[in-house]
Formats: sequence, C-alpha cells, structure tokens
Amino acid sequence: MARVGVFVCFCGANIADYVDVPQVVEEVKRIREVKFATEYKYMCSDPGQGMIRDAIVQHKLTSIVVAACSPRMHEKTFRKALSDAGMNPYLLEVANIREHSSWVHQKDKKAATSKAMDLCRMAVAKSIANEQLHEISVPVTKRALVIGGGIAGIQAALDIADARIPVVLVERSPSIGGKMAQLDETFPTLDCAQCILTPKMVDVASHPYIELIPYSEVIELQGFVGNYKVKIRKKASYVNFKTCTGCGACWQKCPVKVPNEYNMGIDKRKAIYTPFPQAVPNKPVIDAEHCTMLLKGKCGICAKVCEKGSIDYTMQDEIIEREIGAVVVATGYDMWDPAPYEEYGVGRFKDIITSLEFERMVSANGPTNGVPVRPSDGKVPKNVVFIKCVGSRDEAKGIEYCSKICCMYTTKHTILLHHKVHDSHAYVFYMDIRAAGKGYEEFVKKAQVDTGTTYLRGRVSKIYRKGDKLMVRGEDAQIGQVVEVEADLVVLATAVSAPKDNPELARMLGISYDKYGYLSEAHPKLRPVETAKAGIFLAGCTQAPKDIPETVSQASACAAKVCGLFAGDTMKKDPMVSTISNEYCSGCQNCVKVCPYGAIVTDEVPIGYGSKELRTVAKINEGVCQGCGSCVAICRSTAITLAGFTDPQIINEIVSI
Amino acid sequence: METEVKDQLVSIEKPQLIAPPNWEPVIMGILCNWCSYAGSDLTGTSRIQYPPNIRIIRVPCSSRVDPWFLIKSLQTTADGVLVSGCHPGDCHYISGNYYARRRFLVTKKLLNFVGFHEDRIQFSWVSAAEGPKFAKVVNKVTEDIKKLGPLHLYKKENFEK
Amino acid sequence: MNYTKQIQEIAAKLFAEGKIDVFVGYRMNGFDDNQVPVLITGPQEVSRLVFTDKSVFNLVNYLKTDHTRRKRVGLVVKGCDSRSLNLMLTESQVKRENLYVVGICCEGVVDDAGRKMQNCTECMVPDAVVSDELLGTPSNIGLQPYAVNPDIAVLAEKPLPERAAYFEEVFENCIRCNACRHSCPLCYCAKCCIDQETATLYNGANTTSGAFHALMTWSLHLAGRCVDCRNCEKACPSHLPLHLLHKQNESVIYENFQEHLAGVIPGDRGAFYKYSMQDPDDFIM
Amino acid sequence: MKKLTYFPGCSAHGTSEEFDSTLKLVLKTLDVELEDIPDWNCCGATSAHVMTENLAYALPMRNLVLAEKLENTTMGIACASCYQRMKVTKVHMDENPELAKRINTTVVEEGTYQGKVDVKSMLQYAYEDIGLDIIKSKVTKPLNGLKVACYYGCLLTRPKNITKFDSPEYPVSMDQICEALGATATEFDYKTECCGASFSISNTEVVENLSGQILAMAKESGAHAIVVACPLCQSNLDMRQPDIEKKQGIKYDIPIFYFTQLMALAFGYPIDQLKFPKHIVPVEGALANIGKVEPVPEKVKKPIKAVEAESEVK
Repeated sequence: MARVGVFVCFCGANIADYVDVPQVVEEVKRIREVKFATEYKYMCSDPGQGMIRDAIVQHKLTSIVVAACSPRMHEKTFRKALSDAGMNPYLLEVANIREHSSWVHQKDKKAATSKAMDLCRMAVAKSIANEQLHEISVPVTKRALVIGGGIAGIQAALDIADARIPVVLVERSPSIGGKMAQLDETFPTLDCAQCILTPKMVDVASHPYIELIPYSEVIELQGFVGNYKVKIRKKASYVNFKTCTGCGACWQKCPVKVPNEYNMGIDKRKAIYTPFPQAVPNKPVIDAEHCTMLLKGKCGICAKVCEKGSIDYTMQDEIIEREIGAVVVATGYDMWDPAPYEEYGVGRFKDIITSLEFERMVSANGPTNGVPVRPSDGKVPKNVVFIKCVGSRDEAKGIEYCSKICCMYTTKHTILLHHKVHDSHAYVFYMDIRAAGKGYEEFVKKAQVDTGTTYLRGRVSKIYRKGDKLMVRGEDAQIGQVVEVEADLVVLATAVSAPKDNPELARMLGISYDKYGYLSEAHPKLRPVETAKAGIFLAGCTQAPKDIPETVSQASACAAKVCGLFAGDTMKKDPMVSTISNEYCSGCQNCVKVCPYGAIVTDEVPIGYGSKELRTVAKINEGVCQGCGSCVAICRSTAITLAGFTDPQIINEIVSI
Repeated sequence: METEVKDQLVSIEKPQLIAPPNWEPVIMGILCNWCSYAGSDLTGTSRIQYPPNIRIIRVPCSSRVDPWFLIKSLQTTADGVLVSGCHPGDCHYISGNYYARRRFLVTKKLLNFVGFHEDRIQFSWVSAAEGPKFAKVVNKVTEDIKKLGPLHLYKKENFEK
Repeated sequence: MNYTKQIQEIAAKLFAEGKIDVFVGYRMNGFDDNQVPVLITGPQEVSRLVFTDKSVFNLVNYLKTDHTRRKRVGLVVKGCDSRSLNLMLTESQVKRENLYVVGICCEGVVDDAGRKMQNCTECMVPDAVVSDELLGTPSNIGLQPYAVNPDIAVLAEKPLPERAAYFEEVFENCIRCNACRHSCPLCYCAKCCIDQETATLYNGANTTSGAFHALMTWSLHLAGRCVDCRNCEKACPSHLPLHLLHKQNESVIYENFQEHLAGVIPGDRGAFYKYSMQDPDDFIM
Repeated sequence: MKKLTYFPGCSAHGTSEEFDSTLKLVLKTLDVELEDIPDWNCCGATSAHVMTENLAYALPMRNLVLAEKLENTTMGIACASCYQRMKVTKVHMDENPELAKRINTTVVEEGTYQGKVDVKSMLQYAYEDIGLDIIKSKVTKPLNGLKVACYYGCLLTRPKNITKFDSPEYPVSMDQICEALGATATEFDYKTECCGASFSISNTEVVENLSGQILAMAKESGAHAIVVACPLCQSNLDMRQPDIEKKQGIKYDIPIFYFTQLMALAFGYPIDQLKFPKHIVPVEGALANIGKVEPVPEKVKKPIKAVEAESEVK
C-alpha cells in the first residue's frame, strides 16, 4: 500500500488568497493512500523543503505530492529535496494549483478550491503509479568529427584540438581552405585572405590532435550522442600521400587540361593537380574523370616523372571508420546559379560574371594575375556594373532571404577594381545597403568616397548588347527614372545558397533542414549552435549565410559545446525514456518507423525461455531516446512504456477526479 | 445487413437525460509539455481568467496521447476532452504532432459516429507564447460542453468514488 | 467461380515437390453447402480442398496459429485476404519465403443465404495483390472513386441521439467473447491491449462500458489497416455490425488523408504510421 | 489530315488579314485543317480585365466551352492578345475549379467547362505540334540570304508560368522556324521589349519611342526585316515606321513580316497571294536579299581568356 505525503503551498498570498488551502489539506487527507498532508507558506523555501525531508523519514512515505506552482518552475527543486531525504527523486508529483487554479480563477474561491482538490487528487493518483527512476549515464567517446574544412571547420577543429581532444577533420576536396581560400581580400579591413587563412591551414595539418582526412566524404553516422560511429569514404587519389613530397613534377608534365574549379573555370588545371599552390595537404590527386591513363590506359607520364614512385593507378576508394562522440557540421555554402535571370542574358553574354569569378580575377594568385579582364576579348574593363541581390531577396526568381554578405563584398569589389584599374568606374545597382557590423558602415562610406563609385538604387531590368558593350538598363528609384549604363563588364553579386547535398547529409545525420536546405539549429535564439539531435553542432554558412567573423565565432562556440560535452567520462541523461517489453512486443516495427530520432532498432530474442529459435523485436536505445512517447501511443500491444508518463500513471490521473 | 441497420434504428429511442441544477462539466485537458502546458502556465502568470472546469494532465508530446485516453476520460470522469499540442512545425520532438493530428481526426469522427457530440472531443494548437489563446480555447470548450449537458453514455457502471 | 480442381492440383504438386508442410484451404463443412477452413498436411488430404463462391473466410488468419508459424505454408487468398497478407508481411509477422500463395481473382463470395456479401458488392480490389500463382482472370478494375459504405451513409444521416442509442444497443449486445479479435488476421499481438489492467480498470470487462472501450480501441488499432474481409463479423456470435466501425474509420482516412486502401501497396503500414504536412488542420483550434 | 480548332480573333478580319490568309495557306501545305469555333466572341482583349474579373474570365470561357464541342484537343490562336486571355483563363480555371464553377454560371447556356481543350498560339503550334523537321521538308524556295530579327513582343511567352512555352526573355522558337526556312536570324536583344501596344491610338508618342528603339536594335543587329507573330506588334512597327523615321531622322526601311508570310513564301506560294501590298513599309528591298551570297565574314579572333596553367607555377 502506497504511503503518499501531500504538501500544499500558500505561495505567500498567490495561492492562499484564491484557494482555501486548509480545506484542500483536509480533503486530501480523506484519500486512503495519503498518510500525511500539510500546508506551508513557501514550500520551495528551505524550511518548506525541510518539512518534506522530515515527513519522508517520519511517516515512511513512498511518494510525494507537492501542490504548488507549475512543475516547470520548481519540479527540480523538490526532486532534490526528495533525494536529500534518501528518496528516489522521481517519486515526486507536482500539482499545479497556482498557474492552473489560483491565478486563473481569482473571482471564484470555491471553484478554485474545488479544482485545486481535484488537481491534488490527480497528482496523488499519478504518484501512486510512479516508479523509482535513475538517471541514465552514457559513456562518452572523446573524439570529435568535423565535417568540412573551410574556415568554419578549420576554426572548430583547432579550438577543439587545442583543448587536447582528438579531432577527425573530413574535407571533400583535395585541400582544406574552402571558399575563403578563393577570396582575395576580406572586408572591412582588406586583410589578404590567404595571409590570414593559410597559417591556420598549416596548423591543422601539423596539430598532434587533428587527423586530417582530405578528399573524403562522410557516408554514414550511427549511434547517439557520445557514442557515434562514422563511416568515411576516402576517394581514390591515385597518389600515395605517404611517399609523395609534393614536388610538383607530375602536374607540370601532365598533358591533360581541365577547367580549374579553384579559379571558377577561368583557366585550366591538369588532370593530376593540387587545387592551389598553398593547398593543405600539398599533395596532388588525379582527377579520374579526365586522366587519360585511368580512362583509356594511355599516358602514364606522371608515374614516369615521379621520383618517389608515388603514383598508383590501381588505387581504390577506401571506407574507414572512426568512433566519435560529437559532430560539428561545417559544410559551407554554394554560390547561387543566376541562370533564371534570363533578362540579364546570363549564359548568353560572356562579359557577365559572378562575384566569385571577379574575386578570382582580382586575386594576386588568380588566373589573370590580379587584373580583371573581359572574358570575351581579354581587354581590361573600364566601366564595370555591379548588380546586387542577384537571387537574394527575390521571391520570384531566387530566394526570399538576404544573403547578408553581398553588400559588403560588392563594396570590397569596387575598391579592388579601383586599385587594379585606376581609370575604371564602377556602378552599383542596389536595393539597400546592409552594412550592420563592426566597422562595416564606415567601410562602405569610405569606399564610396575613395572610389567615386556611382550607386544607383534600383533593380536592373535588362541587359543587351550594343557593339562589344553591354547596356545595363535599370531604374534609379531616387530620381524615378530609367537609366542605362554602358558597361564593359557586369558582375553579379549572386546569392549565398545552401549546399546542394545538405538535405542528403541531414538525412544521413538525422538532423533537420529548412526549406532552403540550410541545416536547422535547435532554437533560433537560445540554441543557435546545437541541432535537435544531441551531440551534433553547426558552424558557418551551412546553418545560414554569414560572414567570416560570424562564422569563426560560431565555430568557436561549437568547440566550446563539444568540450563541455566531453567534460566528464560519462553523460547524465533524464530517465524519462521509453522501454520495450520483449514478451509483449509483436515485432511489427511500427515504432521504428515513427521514432523521430532513430532511437529504436530491431533485436533478435529467443521465442521462448531457453529456446534457440529467434524472433525479431524492437529495442530502444535509451541514450538516443528523447522521451516523446510517439512510439508508446502507436504500439498496439502496449509493449512500450514511457517512464514518468506510463499508461497507469495517466489513467490514474484521468479516473481520479 | 443493410436492412437490419435501418430496422433497428427506428425501433430504439431513449429519452435524453436532463442536467441537474448547479451542474458543472468536467473537462479533461491533455496538454503537451513544451507548448500547450507552457502556454497554460503563461495564462496563469498573466492572470487571464477562464472557467474552472478544466483538469489538466501533462504529457511530453501530443503524440503520447493514445486515443483510448480520450475514450477512458469520456467513459469515466469527463464530460468532454481537450487535447492541445504544439503548432504544426513547432513540435519539440520534430514530428510528433503530425502523427497525433491524424489519430485525433479519426478518433473524433469515430466517437461522433457512435454517438458523442463532436464538441465533446476538441483539439487545439497552443504555443508556449499563446496564454490568451489558451484561455480562449478553454472558454469555448467549456461553453460548448455546458450547452451539451452531462455525458451519460457508457458511464452506467461507473465505479463509486 | 469454382477453382476446386486447380487448387487441388496445386496443393498436390506442392506436396509432391516437398515445397510446403501445410496447405490452408477450404473444405465442405459436412452437413450443408457451406465451407470451413481446413489445414491439410499431406497429399492424401488434397481431395478435401474446395473453392467456390462459398469460400468466405480469410485464411490469412490461420498464419497466426502454431500449426503454420515457422512452417512452409501454402494458402489460398482472395483480393481482400491478400491485402491482409500484405500487411502481415509489412509488419514482419510472416516471412514471404515460407509462403506459397495461390491468389484468386475473386468474383465475390456469398453469405449463408446465397446473397453476395456486402463487402464484395463494393469491393475495389478483387484480384489478389500478393500471389505466386493467380487463378482466374484479373479484373484490372484499377483505382475506383471511393464510395462510402451505404450503412455508414444511412447512419451518418441519423440524428445524434438515435445513433448513440443504436450503438449503445450494439455494445450492450457484445458478450466480450473476443471472437472478433481471434478471427482477425491483423490481431496478432502477444498480449492484447484491452486485456491489460489499465484498460479494464473502472470499466469492467463484461459491461457495456467495457465492450465500448474494447471495441473502440480495437477498431482504432485496425484503422488504416482493416481490409474489410469481415472475418470478425462472421465470427461474432451476437451478430454485431462490426464493419460499421471499420468502414467509418476507413472512410475518414480515405477522404482526409488520400490514403490508398489498406494493404494494397507492399510496405505500406497504414495511415497512422505516417503523416503529411497537408493533413486537415481545420478541426483543430 | 490534322484538325485544329481555330480562334481567329477580331484582328484577323481587319488589320492582320494577311496573317490570317497566309496562315491558312501555310496550314494547307502542312496538312492541317482549321475548324472555326462556331459563334465565337471577343476575347476581352486589353479592356475587360481592367474592368471586371468576371467579364475578363467569362468572355474567354465562352469560347473555351464552345471549343470543347468540337472534337479537337487543341485550339490555335492567331492573335497574341487573344491567346493570352484564353490561356490565362484556361490556366486559372484549371487551377481553381471553384472559380471555374462560378464563372461558368455566366455562360451556362453554352455548356459546362471541362478544361478539355489546350490553348496554343499559332507560333507554339507550329513549333511544337508541327515541328521544325516537317516545316523544313516543305520548303521549296529557301530564303537564303534574308536576315531577319524575330520579334515576339510581350505576350507570346509571358508570363512564364501561364504560357509554359519558350524562354520569357530570350525566346528562340521563331528564330528556329526562320532558320528552317533558310533565313538567318540575327542576334537581337529586343525580342520581348514593349512595342507600345495599345498606346498606338491614345498616345502615339510612346509607341514611336518604344517601337523606334526596337527598329534601331533590329537595324543594328543587321536584319533586313523583322518577323512577328502578333497583329499589334506588326501594326505598331509597320504603320508607325514612317513617323518614327521622320522623328529620328533615320531611314529604316525594315518591313515587318508575319512568320506565316515568310513560311508561305518559302513554301513556294506566289507573291501575289501573300498580301504584301497591305504593308506600309515596302517589302521589296528586303526580299531582294533572298538568294544573295553573303561575303564570308572575317574570322573572329579567339578571345584571350586567361593565362595558361603553366605560368601559374613560376
């Protein structure tokens, strides 16, 4: 027989003014299982908690009901009081007689009192069915996986590794560096991107706690927070990185030319290549799609010139596995393809380029040695028109959101143009200038004055050819007229868009993504770094467009989160999770289907005691289970129980009024 | 079979029971922890007043609500039930309320089919920020059920309190 | 519709080739022209097998028994039966490789009085959807517009008190024998939820209220899964119109979620085990 | 023999009679029989939809309902404006059955709208349903040497989600048809600019400005003539050309052909059947280019694109 103690709180006047507390206590005492009931001014105060502790010992109570404020407020406080008295904290139930009665029925004390009695009765009934629960402790593998080796991934990996936690950094392309490695200078200080990034890249390669796995992709993630297992596919590079010295003889002699991705296809690279001179690791890979040796078995020059014999045409993709405890996703962004802007003649006119192409041209190590040229005739342009918001803030043709960085990088481009071509003139068509950030507005102002750029507020409606010039027609909304600008070169500030394969990645990792393909954070304000899946964190543009300082901040925040997660040897977890009874489970696996966390897997158990024959049942991984109860409600054979919200507990509440 | 149904329908008719004086309905409110329960707490902290007929049960998610909680409530103590969860897309557990929504519709229609008035089984989405909405919902449900009177269906053999 | 000869031949061949341990089919009941299910275990019994428009029962139900579990079974399925078999397969209750399925392109079966069964008159999937061998000519009727069951339509028109009274009578007549559960191929749970303590708590098992609770829960567990084979109704000693509950759920699911009929698509678990963002939301405040 | 439901529209009986008659010649060669919609009415043109939504939908719907009585699945429309009204109505009705039901009540005597008949402009029909190969096969007098700028105007390919045909900004269907006839289509960036349309009567100056730019761009592209598929385009560019020339002080002398006229010409119909005398700008100058051999253009210099990979190493 259960022995329940009930403690009704006055909450000063908050409850007592509108609910007749002594009457509630009297009424509660009439319940058979209630062996002790009392009232106090502030139950949450130390003396109040003391009363609970004393009564537990004195009256040999088996469960406790506190009738007070919302359990969302003080459940933890009272649970602690129970533990202090040596009682399992989960034998507590809270009757919410403040938010649900005294505060909302202030005009009818009788009704409020009667409702408070009912709420107490319900809590008592539920507490009778409460069971002792114990916090789940989950062991932790203290190694982090960082997906993506752009500035976000680099920063996160370095910060985690500096805390002496091993990091596995997986990068898809042959070198880390990401988009930032393609940039010339960075706003608002005009630091050279290479100068600030490459030291960090080198740090990554030489860090004792970082395992860099380039030219690889994550293909599978299993397990749960603290205990993930990841499968990584190492793409065949056809070059033995262990023996290769990076001398470069192979790619200097390679006869096959392929458009160079690093330079946005403006120039050519070889079929065996390092993406750029400062690449980390600085080892070449063979592009299997273009290498004639791999395609047709003819050539083999690179193998001949390699003194170390590092070229291996028979190399295969390799799957490697790592055990990790947390994941930082930093897959960056894609540049949006401006093809829908047919009125600009995108794809028809060669002298319309995207901002990243412009960035490569003005870059000192770029394909044109730092001088912007017209792709059509190679001439240096004099009049350059920059069009902002190409794809951004355009519901009809592009994406609804603001890409956040284009205002700033376009400003930077006008400066770079001015530096490289002194007699040039830049025109910028813009919707707004969004320069919120430290030193950003000043940067824009200064650039406008220094470069003498003409800013035209309005959208471009058409671009057409006139001789070898491009005529850019748009609106100048400030004078309310249509204007036409004769341009040698047009640069489109294309939008930042989510990586194309983010949805696939999200499904593989078991996290969610938004309608654009950006990965979703757990809470837009208070948990912007976490995902809804414990142990997976987001850094950089894969979550939303952001600039470099913001990306670095988020990456460091990820590192802090990972370090926090790994602070102990085990992790504690709420015990309100589901369990499945093997005898009752019929093995239909509907629960496996509805579980949003993939916490349910199948298991083989003997069909009867001692039998060798097996049958399939479902099994819950309590480390992953978040305790939503979806599986409980769909389980027809009621084989699943959710601790803290069991059927008996809820039915007791229902029938107890 | 078809003819049988029709025949029986004509023959059976039972008098409606009349509500006793001072009768107050009991409404079982099953609320998800993250949105609606938090919303109902906000109604409290904002001191928005609503009728005292609702008795609130906390569950982690609307998807935890098994249809037979509703059946059980109506058979035993309640004259009506209200289940409330997070708005579509806001589920703390990603997709729970979508599964729940399907079950609720079928359950409501089935209970209505076997003789319960539709207003006795009601659902709402109330977010943690919608304190006033929660009060409005309770007002409406209480009003609806007061109009319908006490529920007697399948309560004949009820346990004695 | 008479496939007696073919089925006998198939069964004989399967036994001869050693492909099956048991064959589940129909035999004459021995005193009138009605049939009962039969499990035969060898070629010597093959001559007892029959199949005509009196072969009403859904034999998939017999895959739940110890005589068939973990054995190689041959069985005869009509359109509706095959849909329940599909669900059994999806829900991992039977293994396809253990079965040899003789599918029938069903022309409808008749009740004791010789009238075509109601579910056959409104049948939308007469051909077996799972089979190793198909007997008869496929009707290929394809997807039909969903027609609400006439009984449901009649009842839905009635005023609420009348409907309540009608169902009170129905539940009052239930004797809680659980024959409906036993006869349903999809009621295979190791322990039925309505037998659990919390379910019978405060309602009693053998009361109208208990019957109401049990039948409601039961029908909701079959919602989106019931294939309308009417085994339950044939088994019910009180002749309760159990199909009303199932057809009601089916029509709600079909109209609101645009789901296919239960068990038609392999791997489809039914409406409650998936969702769509576009599901109706207007009934929720 | 293919059959096609035909909605001529009012222009075909007036200003663009040459479009109508040459269309019929061309379709005869292409083995297509036109069936007029019995008792067709005004499409509502530019006026109805600025007045009331109901009328703007009801007028085309009556035609659509009547067209459903013929057995053909496609309705071909000569005039771009008629095409647009008809297509918009069809798309909106098909998307919104409730609206269709409501609008249908106004034309209930004609029948119930079912959405059976597809609506296509004659350009779209020629391009999609007949196809370039068949058109090419019927050419007996290729138009080699004739350089044309294809002008589509505002309505034939826009809005994109309604017409679902060709590019809304840089369409190529008419260009390809002209190339199939042996002519050369010039690179013309003003294909879909506004010609001034209905301002032709109310505010001529606008038309002169806009159409003037189109003519100037066509001239710059090297075209001898402009090809159109819309009666209003034709009349603005043709009829206003002398005024534009006077205003700008430039002699254009660019005749404006319907694409069907050029087709008929290439199919071998005698010039006197092509109604050229209806044109304001004389056509002879442009047609004289047919058969002339083009001087081989100077070889275009290969653009210097970038420094090759090797230099990067140094």
